[in-house]
Amino acid sequence: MTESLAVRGLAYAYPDGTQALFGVDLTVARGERVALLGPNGAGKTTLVLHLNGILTPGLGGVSVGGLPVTKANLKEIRRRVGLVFQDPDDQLFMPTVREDVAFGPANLGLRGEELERRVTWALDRVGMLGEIDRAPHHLSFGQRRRVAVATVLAMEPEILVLDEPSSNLDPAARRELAEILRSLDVTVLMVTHDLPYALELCERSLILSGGVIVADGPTRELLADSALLAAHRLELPYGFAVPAS
Amino acid sequence: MTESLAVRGLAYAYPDGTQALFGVDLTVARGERVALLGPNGAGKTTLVLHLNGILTPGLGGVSVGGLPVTKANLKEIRRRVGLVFQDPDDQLFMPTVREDVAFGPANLGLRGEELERRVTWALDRVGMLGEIDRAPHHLSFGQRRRVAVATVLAMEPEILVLDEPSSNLDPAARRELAEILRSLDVTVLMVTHDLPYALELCERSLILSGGVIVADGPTRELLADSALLAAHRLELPYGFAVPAS
Amino acid sequence: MHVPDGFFTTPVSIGAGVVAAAGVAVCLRGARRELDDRTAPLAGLVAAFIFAAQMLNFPVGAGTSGHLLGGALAAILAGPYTGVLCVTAVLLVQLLFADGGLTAIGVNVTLMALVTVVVAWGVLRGITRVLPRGRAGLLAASFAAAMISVPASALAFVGLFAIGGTTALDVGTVALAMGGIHLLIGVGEGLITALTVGAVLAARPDLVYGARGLTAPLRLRATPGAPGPTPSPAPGTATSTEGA
Amino acid sequence: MRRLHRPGDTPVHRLPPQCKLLAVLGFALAVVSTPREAFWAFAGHAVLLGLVAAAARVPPPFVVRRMAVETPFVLFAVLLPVVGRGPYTELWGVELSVEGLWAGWNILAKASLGVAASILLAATTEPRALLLGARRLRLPALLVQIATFMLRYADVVLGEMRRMRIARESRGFAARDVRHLPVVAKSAGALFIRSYERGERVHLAMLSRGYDGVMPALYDPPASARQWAVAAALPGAACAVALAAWIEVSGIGVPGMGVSGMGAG
Repeated sequence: MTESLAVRGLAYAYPDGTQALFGVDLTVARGERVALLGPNGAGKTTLVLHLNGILTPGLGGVSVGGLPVTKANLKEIRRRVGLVFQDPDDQLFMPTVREDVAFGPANLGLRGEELERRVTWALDRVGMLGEIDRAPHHLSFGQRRRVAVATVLAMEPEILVLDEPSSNLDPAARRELAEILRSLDVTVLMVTHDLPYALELCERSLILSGGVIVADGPTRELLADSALLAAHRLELPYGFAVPAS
Repeated sequence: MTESLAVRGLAYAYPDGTQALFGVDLTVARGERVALLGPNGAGKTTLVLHLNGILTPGLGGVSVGGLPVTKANLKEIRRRVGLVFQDPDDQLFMPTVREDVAFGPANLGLRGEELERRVTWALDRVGMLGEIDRAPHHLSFGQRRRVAVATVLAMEPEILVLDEPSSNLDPAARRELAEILRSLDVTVLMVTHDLPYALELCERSLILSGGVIVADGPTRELLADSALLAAHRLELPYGFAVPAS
Repeated sequence: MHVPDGFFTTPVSIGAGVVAAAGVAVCLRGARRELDDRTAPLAGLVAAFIFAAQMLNFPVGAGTSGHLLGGALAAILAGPYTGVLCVTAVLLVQLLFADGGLTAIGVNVTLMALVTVVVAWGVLRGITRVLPRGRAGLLAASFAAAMISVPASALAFVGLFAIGGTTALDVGTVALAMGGIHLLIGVGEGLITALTVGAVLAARPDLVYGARGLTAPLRLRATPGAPGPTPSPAPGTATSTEGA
Repeated sequence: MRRLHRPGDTPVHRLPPQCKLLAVLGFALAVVSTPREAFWAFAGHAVLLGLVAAAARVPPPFVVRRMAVETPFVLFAVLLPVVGRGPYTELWGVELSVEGLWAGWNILAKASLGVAASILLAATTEPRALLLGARRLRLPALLVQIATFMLRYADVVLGEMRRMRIARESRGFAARDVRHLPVVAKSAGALFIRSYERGERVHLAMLSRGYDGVMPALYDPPASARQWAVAAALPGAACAVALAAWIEVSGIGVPGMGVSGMGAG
């Protein structure tokens, strides 16, 4: 079993009747870093909220590390899927960095020394151990995003799912986060419209458009196919060239 | 008189004693598009809030189109300086797009047909005339940013000041906004850490670092000087190459 | 107007504490029903909003200005149970910043969370039952509810004063003076509350708790030639007939 | 938000929050129960607070400046002798109500001592720790959670409100009179929607990390008997003062007994 994530024929309509997903199929192997690309409104967020069972599929299903996402498995699924939200202020809701990082593992029942060990380990991985006792709102935006990554790392997830990890970061903070993500020994699914960032971090990319996966292949090849990109409202920014490998 | 904006020896300390600006000098000629670059915490936002008199300089001063920024001139200054905030939600608070765009000119005393004309003109310039009766809340992020630009265009400003205009936009929305900005016949000062966007839109750039302007020149030249960029925590993103002119 | 320590006698402070505890306990159960496990984050954010909104000062006249109590606003937007909890949370946090006495927390919760919300919600329900359904009716009711909640809170204060305050003042005179001033402040509270509710109603009507039950019932389009409208079929049936 | 907390490492700072909360509550109750006729007793209470402030290294001007919150009630207390009922007495040529004078003094003395005690509590304990202490004292968990979230997000929401105000002013708006209320209220409406939607997103983020309706209890150390004993010194001494004052006022006791009680602080 080497699949971290498997999505099969996933379809979903919101309670108001708007259908957002029309049969999504995708797999991510253990240890892979995959980018999920797509224009705004393609259904990226809807898909992400299925991965840890916040939304329940209309048709099809999701499994994480071989375990199907069902009501009965919810606790284990939410441990296995580490979701990093776009706005770190949504994710850092506790009064201190330490408590925020401890929140997830504490919900899994960890206490005392074991909990402390997890917290320091996760903060160390993102280079934020020095800020452990600070209040999240006193950190810079880039630091808050790194703490948000630590909050899910502390749950030792099977797969890390990041929603627009590069948004609002200045160039240096953007590179620092990329270095952190590369240094982690974990499966990553990165939802983004920042194509250069996808290329920098992920060998493989998927394009989600109109509620289905329309392309799946090496990032370098997808980004070279300007007709494909244009057909799905994606484009490389001005002045950007795919660097020679 | 062809200077849209002139800042002379501007220094400022926050009430808590932290000094943010240490003598900023800059001029922007009428019709120019200039990028103001700088890392987070360089004082960019503090500088911007001086341009329309929200903050009052400790030393030095600002003039817009030859008119000094003083308490007495505040109304006219705020008409002349159109500020587009980073988060469009800070700027859009009315129930409909129409009312939001009409808010500024109505504060200037415009009413009736003249007001209506301004509103439709401004929305037309940003390609959002079709959404005039919708609630801003229900628009996409990119659309909201365009409406935010329209809200200040409707005041017929002397200079448009944009704070991180490209943040959170997907590539297509980013390009569309660039096209809109290029099509406008107005002086632009763009505050950003998105160096490729600065190069795409602005002939000339300034670098603000540590509360002073440390570089002023053609964008292409500044971005080619990697030692200068590195010294001020700026860097070109991975895979970006300054295109041949 | 956070009551400090020593304003009321010990028995009154303790009595009000018991009332406040009982009221908050009822609201804790009620809010769980309203919001299930979303209670803590949602009520917390609404409380942060009320805290911010209390910084909105409005002119009362004669150079003085009042600020929002927010009880009516919280109740109409978030529901009465959640509303009480939000205002109580605000009072608790303000207590941590030395605003209001520790022994007077019961009095403050009773006056500013319970009385304002109960009165405002009662007035709102009463008026919306009489007035025609719809936006204008709800806004008028919001105005009245918020306006009356302020002097009601002031009169409850006078009541406590009469029970256990000092005998130095004639209770009737105090009631008249407090009620009068606070009726004026209440007009400001009513205006801000109604206008704010109106603004939320325009963008996200589903977020206005007080507007529940005011939305028009789903209409069904009868297919031409079909027999008269069938009495309330399930939504699924409705969409299928609409396709024709 | 107003910053009242003064970080420090004194015995007062180190006491667990639940001990300090109960100590201040006990002190305030003792003050409230002190008969108003015993002037010296209030001086005694004030001395007790002075000793705590000294132990916590909180400078007196810090406390005095922050006592402004009680201004409205000071005004009320000052007005009482003027508008109070008879019998009247004449003081500096002004006819003042005797009962009003007593009532005004009573409120002024007790409220000031209560506010000063609260300020000392807030100065030596972080708001977050106070909420943990309140939880330890069996305040309902849900209520404490709501207050904790409020504390976390107050700055975020205030920041949004401030930026919205700057954005309004940048477009030539200035709130001057009642006619501008609709604009302010529309901003408030937009702010409510933003707050509510953030609440929903925070809830999703909590669910994603295994939240099931119960907050995990973290870092919540119980207080030792010794710490409780240390904390009891303030309310204990204040109770002794109050008791002595009662004995004196009811005419059985010996004046000055309270002074020896004070020494315990």
